[in-house]
Amino acid sequence: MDNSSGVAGREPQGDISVLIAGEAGDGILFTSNVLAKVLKRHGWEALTCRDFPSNIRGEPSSTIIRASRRPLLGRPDKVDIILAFDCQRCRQLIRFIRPGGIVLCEGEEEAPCGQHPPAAFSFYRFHMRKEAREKFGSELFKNMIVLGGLGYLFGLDQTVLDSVITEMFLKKKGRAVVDINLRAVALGYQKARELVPEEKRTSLGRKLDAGRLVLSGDEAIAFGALAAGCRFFAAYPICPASEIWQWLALNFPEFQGLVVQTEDELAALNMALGAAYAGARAMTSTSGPGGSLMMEAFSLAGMAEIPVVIAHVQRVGPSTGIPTKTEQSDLTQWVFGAHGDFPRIILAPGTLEECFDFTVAAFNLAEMYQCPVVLLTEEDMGQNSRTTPDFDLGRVTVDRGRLLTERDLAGLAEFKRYAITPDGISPRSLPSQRGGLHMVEGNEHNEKGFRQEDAANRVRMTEKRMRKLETCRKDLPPPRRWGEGGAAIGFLTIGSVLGAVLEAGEELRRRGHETKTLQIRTLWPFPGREVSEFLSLCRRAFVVENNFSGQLHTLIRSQVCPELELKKVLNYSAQPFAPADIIRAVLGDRT
Amino acid sequence: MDNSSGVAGREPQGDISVLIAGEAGDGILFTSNVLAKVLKRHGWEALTCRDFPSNIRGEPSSTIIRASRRPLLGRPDKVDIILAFDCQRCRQLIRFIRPGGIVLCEGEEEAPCGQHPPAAFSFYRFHMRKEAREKFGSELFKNMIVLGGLGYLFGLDQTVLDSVITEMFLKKKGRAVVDINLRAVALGYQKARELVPEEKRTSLGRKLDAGRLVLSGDEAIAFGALAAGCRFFAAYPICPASEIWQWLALNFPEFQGLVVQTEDELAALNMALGAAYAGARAMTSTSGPGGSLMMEAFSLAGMAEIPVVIAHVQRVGPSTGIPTKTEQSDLTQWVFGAHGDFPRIILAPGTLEECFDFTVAAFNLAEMYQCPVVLLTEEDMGQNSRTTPDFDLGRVTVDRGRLLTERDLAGLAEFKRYAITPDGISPRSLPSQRGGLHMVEGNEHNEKGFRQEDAANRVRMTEKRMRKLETCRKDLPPPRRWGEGGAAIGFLTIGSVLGAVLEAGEELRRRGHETKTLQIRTLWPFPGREVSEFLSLCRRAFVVENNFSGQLHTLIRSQVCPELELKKVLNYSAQPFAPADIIRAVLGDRT
Amino acid sequence: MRKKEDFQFDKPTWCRGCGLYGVLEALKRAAAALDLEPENMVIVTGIGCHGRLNSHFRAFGFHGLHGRVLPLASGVKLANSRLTVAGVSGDGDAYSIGMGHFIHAVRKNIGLTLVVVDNRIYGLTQGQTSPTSSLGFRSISTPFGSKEYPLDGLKLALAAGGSFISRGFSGEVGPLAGLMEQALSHKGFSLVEVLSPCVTHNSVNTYGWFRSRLLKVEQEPGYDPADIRKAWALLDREDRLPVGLVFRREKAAFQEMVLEGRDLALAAADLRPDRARLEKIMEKFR
Amino acid sequence: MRKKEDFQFDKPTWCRGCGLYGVLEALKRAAAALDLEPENMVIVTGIGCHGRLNSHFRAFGFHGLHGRVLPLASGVKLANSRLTVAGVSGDGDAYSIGMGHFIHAVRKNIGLTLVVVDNRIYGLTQGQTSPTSSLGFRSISTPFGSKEYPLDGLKLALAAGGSFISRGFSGEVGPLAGLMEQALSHKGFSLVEVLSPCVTHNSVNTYGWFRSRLLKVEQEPGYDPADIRKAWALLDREDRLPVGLVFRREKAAFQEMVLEGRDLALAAADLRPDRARLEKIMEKFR
Ligand SMILES: Cc1ncc(C[n+]2csc(CCOP(=O)(O)OP(=O)(O)O)c2C)c(N)n1
Ligand SMILES: Cc1ncc(C[n+]2csc(CCOP(=O)(O)OP(=O)(O)O)c2C)c(N)n1
Ligand code: SF4
Ligand code: SF4
Ligand SMILES: [Mg+2]
Ligand SMILES: [Mg+2]
Repeated sequence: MDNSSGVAGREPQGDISVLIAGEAGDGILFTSNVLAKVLKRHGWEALTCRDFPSNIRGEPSSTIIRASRRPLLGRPDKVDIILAFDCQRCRQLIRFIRPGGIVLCEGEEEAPCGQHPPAAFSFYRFHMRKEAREKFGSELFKNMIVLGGLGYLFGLDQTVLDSVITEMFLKKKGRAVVDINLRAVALGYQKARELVPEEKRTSLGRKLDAGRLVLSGDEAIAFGALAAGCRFFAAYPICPASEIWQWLALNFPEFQGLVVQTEDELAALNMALGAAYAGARAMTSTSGPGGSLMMEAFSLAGMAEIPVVIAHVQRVGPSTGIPTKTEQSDLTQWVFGAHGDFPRIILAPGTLEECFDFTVAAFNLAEMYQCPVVLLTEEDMGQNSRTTPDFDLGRVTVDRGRLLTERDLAGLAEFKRYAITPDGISPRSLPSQRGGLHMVEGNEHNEKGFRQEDAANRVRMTEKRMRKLETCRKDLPPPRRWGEGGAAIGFLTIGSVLGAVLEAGEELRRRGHETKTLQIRTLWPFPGREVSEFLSLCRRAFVVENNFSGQLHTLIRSQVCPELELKKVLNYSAQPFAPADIIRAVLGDRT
Repeated sequence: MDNSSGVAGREPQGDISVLIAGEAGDGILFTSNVLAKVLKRHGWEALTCRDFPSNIRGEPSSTIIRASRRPLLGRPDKVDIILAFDCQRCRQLIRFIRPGGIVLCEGEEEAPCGQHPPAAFSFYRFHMRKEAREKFGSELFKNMIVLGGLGYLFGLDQTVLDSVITEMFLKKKGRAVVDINLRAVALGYQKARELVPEEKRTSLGRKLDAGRLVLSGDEAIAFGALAAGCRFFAAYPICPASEIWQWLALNFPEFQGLVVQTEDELAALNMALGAAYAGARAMTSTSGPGGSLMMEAFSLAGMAEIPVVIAHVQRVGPSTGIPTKTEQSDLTQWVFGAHGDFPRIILAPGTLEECFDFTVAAFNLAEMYQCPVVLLTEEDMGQNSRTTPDFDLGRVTVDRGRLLTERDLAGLAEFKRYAITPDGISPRSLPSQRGGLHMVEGNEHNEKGFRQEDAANRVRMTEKRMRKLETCRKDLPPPRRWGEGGAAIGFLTIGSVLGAVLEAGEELRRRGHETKTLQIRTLWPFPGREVSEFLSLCRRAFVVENNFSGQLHTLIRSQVCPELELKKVLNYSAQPFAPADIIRAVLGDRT
Repeated sequence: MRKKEDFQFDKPTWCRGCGLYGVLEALKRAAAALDLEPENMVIVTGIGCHGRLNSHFRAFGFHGLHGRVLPLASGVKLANSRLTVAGVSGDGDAYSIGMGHFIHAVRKNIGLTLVVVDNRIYGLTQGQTSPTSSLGFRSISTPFGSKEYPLDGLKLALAAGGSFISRGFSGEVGPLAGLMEQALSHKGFSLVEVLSPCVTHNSVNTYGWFRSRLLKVEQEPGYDPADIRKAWALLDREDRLPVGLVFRREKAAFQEMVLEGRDLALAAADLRPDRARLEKIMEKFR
Repeated sequence: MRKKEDFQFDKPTWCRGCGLYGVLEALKRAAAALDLEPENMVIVTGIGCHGRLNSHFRAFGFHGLHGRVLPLASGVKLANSRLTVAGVSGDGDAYSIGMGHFIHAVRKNIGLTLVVVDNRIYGLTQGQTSPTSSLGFRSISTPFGSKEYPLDGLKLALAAGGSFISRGFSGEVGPLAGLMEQALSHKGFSLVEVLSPCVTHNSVNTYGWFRSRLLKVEQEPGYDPADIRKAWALLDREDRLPVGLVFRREKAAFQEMVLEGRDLALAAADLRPDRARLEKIMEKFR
């Protein structure tokens, strides 16, 4: 490792994390995003893991920021540093400190927060708020002081920290604002150094940072949409999907794209359908209740064969649930929900690269198979920041499927929008195209698009539409295998749970248990063959997912009926998995 | 058989059916309902089977009316009589005539409709429209002439026909209208007699008609709701569920019940939730797209633990599909749809008695388990008329579950609306009750109903809610077994498909194949034990359902993972099953 | 110059005498008068008897969902603002289940024409009371008489900031076609409500009933469709049903504002990935 | 006589200075002034910062879905019309996603009070543009300025046939409480829109901004809240924001009409099956 910054301190363990704890409104999100970027610039892999209340002010709010040498991480079980804005929060969370860790808390109390054996951790009073008020005239600067303090504790290169902050403020706020912020950072660094002896801190050296990014899943999807040629986005605000919108709202104009805020989710999906029908690559995004509201138009997209992309970032349900926290409890809704049988494609990225790649794929699949495509992620993936290798922009292609040109149309004896074909895909024309006139129908219709209700036509058209589900299989992301092919223990998982599963797998290997993992990346049409194959090579199999009822488990069973007993490893605590949860389940399993 | 009317004619075969074919607007529905009632009064089992377009005028429309000695029928494969309003329709449908049958058609053409070997059937020109115009001054009377004609062809007792018509018109329209209608009936009878020789007609004798009803599933559900004490109904019009509303709109006022027409389905379910929360037994009904629109509030009902009943009468999907025809393609939506994991109970009646009984049960279950209960039927059950034994009104009970009185509340140290209990059921109070103040929350909440988002509370509350799904099992309608326990062939089916399956079973037995049937009556929580048990006693098993993708099949597999291969017998033609469809599938199955 | 026959397609199956025949005829005449190309027109319909209209109008057609004509049509218009986009909806479709979209499309002034065929009944579903049915109206949904006050779509459009608000009568196809012609040429949102008898399910609001209540605004002395207070006062009369162009104002249309400066329709965008520009965007995540 | 403290429950967690504190305070004062029993009040809230209100108001509370305050509250009222039922909603909740229900509840004149806390922003979701935000408004959802014309809920209520239409300001709790008191006593549908700053996400529509634009209707010479044309003209002014009781009329309320002659609340019905009457009903199917 290239420890170029050469700061003294405890040897980095290859893994270090800090928990910042305060209240909603404390600006913790900003701090953690800066830190993640700085860590990335140091060449480390970073993960943020937020635990925010669905409230604007005054309720407990915290984030873990983790730096590691390996990518694809889970939520850490214990942290090395806790930095708390008040004693109450500190006491609540102090159980997360690892033995020997460092706790900094601003509170006014005399005694350290939490009962602990004297040597369990080092406790310090760190007055970020007070210093901010006193030295800079506003509590707003507390986050800079925190960043400075963490800069010291992580042994970070101050120039990197400074440059990230400069980039963030210079354009929007000017030099003077940058300077005062940098002074606050410096103060924090100094104050922390005064408190914590050098040998107690960790020193994260710098490695080469090349070809890497740090961003959230929502941003990766938004960027993917832009790259895929999406130019129409209609949505209604909802956590935790709004970041897709926010990113597009900022970046679309330059690409002549349009973001429309609709009155509700019903309008959002219908508007996207209208735009897609008219020929734009169109998308909407939503979560929880918004997804339920989209079911009707989802069914229309299937019947009318409109290529539309829906990004659904799952949150804790049912109903309003916990809007700001993570869960995977809308899997079966998107696979089996909405009335009637119609073709749909459901993709579930588990890494940031997949968020980007699958979004590009989604737009192609939607047009190639003329059906709705859903990108299903979860809050943990959507809102937390992670490092990733660069997205491979060279892989971005645009395939508009059987969309005809006016010349194609002129060459046809008769244009039938819903022509029955061996692969189920019909030719498509767009409004304004000469020779392309047609009806689009949500009622059962004939090949020309006109309503027709007799049994023979009904059977033919249903089969035509559903045939696409078979035809498309070759173009869908197959499940991805991780780990040793010969391992006796198999995990099946989905989405951002992948990180925790892979990390658990490594720990289990250290403890003598080889594991392998099958990451389901296309939920529908279900990759039954690959899953059966994988299961046939497992001796024990665990389905690991973030919900109560085992929705992935249900889905797998409905499609492959394995001989093996499929065990559930569930987490419905509104928190992402920590690897320890999975390790415990495997070691505790007595079969 | 008591052939008391003593009319001459062909010996009744124990089964006879007529197909009336015309256009939308021809009044075929009225005719078939009268005929069904008359057949019932003759002591026969009757079934109507409509095939209406989703249009007001001018498109093909037809109904089969079947009379039989046995109950629980399927759509007949062939009919004994066709009565057509025009040659075009006659030609289209003539393939349904059984060899030796009778075809009456009004058309003006010279030649008989349809090509057929001379002796295949007897063809006559029957001028109901012309006669109506000429003799009664209006085509409206054509249906009375048709009824008279069928009266002759079925060898019906004219006094019964006359009295049914009299009952229908006397109160609303007066004596004079009755008389002219009866004269039209008499004319039809006479005209048919002039055309068709007595020996060609069938003579349905009269049997005892006691303790029997004739009605549709929608009416049975509406009556069940009334009996169960439902006094609040909010809905938005939609085929084929509107008949529930129409019946309630007529019958509620006398019972101080209220029907509210809402602006859409979102409002309908939310309003029913409000009324249920306030203490009324409340219900909504819908179909197809309306169900999709209700998903959001369905999830709220689960989270907030509101007892509400939703009657969903399935129609052909996806999207607007074919609104007037039958399908069972919303099964998985109600079981797995809506965002988040929450407890729900889904009942699927297969007979009219079950429509009534399960509706009563639904209101009790909703209050006992404080969750949404769905009554899932399909157009075939909802709109077609069938005969049934009387509903057992003595079985109607009202159980309001853990609803507290003010006295109960006064006795409590502290009232917790969402108290965590071993069975998951919490005490409930109503607005206006002293001591019952509480918050109802769609966000995750604590026992008092206040929003709370920490992991420990989340886990406890989720488990509490979901526990109800286990607790309720003992009160749910178990699957019902039909046929020989030892039979090698097992059918699994649902809803009104039951009739066709049982009838197919009888025919198969005649051909030497014993069968048995498991009718799934509670879709969720799924009766896994009973299904496994049944399957373990089958050598071959067929899941028979009215949809493309095999939704019941999917559900069964997801819950029981049988060793036996479950075969699909599907019908997605927008028509109910004819027993022949099932027989063909079984005989064609080569395993 | 196109003829109205250029827009005819197949024979409708509405009940004989239904007001919808008049609506279809008027729309064809208006399209012909404006010499529109069928290929540049999109007609979006809702679910109801009115929803059959675009099966018989030769243009691009989209028969969508009940109540969602406006968001669907807005998506079409925004993706390709060169198209002439009209929605055909019903009193149930636009004013009951679609009310939220109605107010917001009017407010945003999205450049669509919405024809609301108001027969004061749910025709297709066999005749239930609608939000425009009068208090006391009896139907299969309200057999003992409706207890709801009817609404006035024009008033609501006025209150929502509408820029083109008109009403016609399907019994007078000429004037109706004239309104539609103006509406289709309007840049912002244009409402053409059509009083249109349902001869099968509504025996109250017949041709005669409507005719006897019509108040032709162009015959009102001094009526000025630019005067919003006059328009309000006119609509507030309870005795009569104003028909004609009730209100009109100039107001930037949504698509003009949001698509300003774009030279291509969104739908015509070049989708080939521009690697260099994307690389630049990716820099933001470093 | 109850005191406002009788309706207080726990401490709210809104941002310091948020207008919602004023709304809560006014509602408590109004309830106390009317001497309502907490047990006979139901407060239904939508999703948004406003949705936290009933966690802090001692009465029955139902925190439902985003945009569905009115159907939920209507169900409560109709099931037990003896209850005083109030909805507390937001500009997004009532006027965006809930617009359809808003128009229809006003039209039907269902006996509820709806308090719309209008902060011209989506507060809870971190500050997106709302349907009342002005043209050009910048927020995370419209970083380059909104291209939508804002709507006026009072105008819409007037057009929908509203019978009690008022507006208050959360910076003036006394008058607001007065309006709420009248609204809660009104038999039909009553609207109390509250101009209410969001101090965290909306830096445009501050207390000062609102205050400088208020126009107090009771101080307008000759203003008559029974005159609908005056009300319309007042609301049509673009320079000022009228506050006070803008319009009121007597009009039978929905619950009065549909529940006429019933002596028991639906919720209090005797549910024991009356076998004899049911047998009689069953005869219809013979
Ligand atoms: C979501 C949804 N709810 C209900 C229906 C059933 N439905 C079909 S048409 C219609 C109303 C038709 O009334 P209107 O819009 O006035 O059209 P009209 O038939 O009178 O032209 C309804 C309720 C539906 N198709 N979709
Ligand atoms: C169906 C649905 N869509 C979106 C959301 C997300 N959401 C929560 S609050 C809110 C808007 C809040 O704005 P407003 O109603 O003005 O309330 P405020 O927070 O300003 O009081 C939204 C869009 C949701 N909860 N449900
Ligand atoms: S039912 Fe009414 S609206 Fe529908 S086609 Fe017939 S007359 Fe027209
Ligand atoms: S975000 Fe705005 S509306 Fe919400 S509590 Fe804070 S100030 Fe009030
Ligand atoms: Mg209508
Ligand atoms: Mg707001």
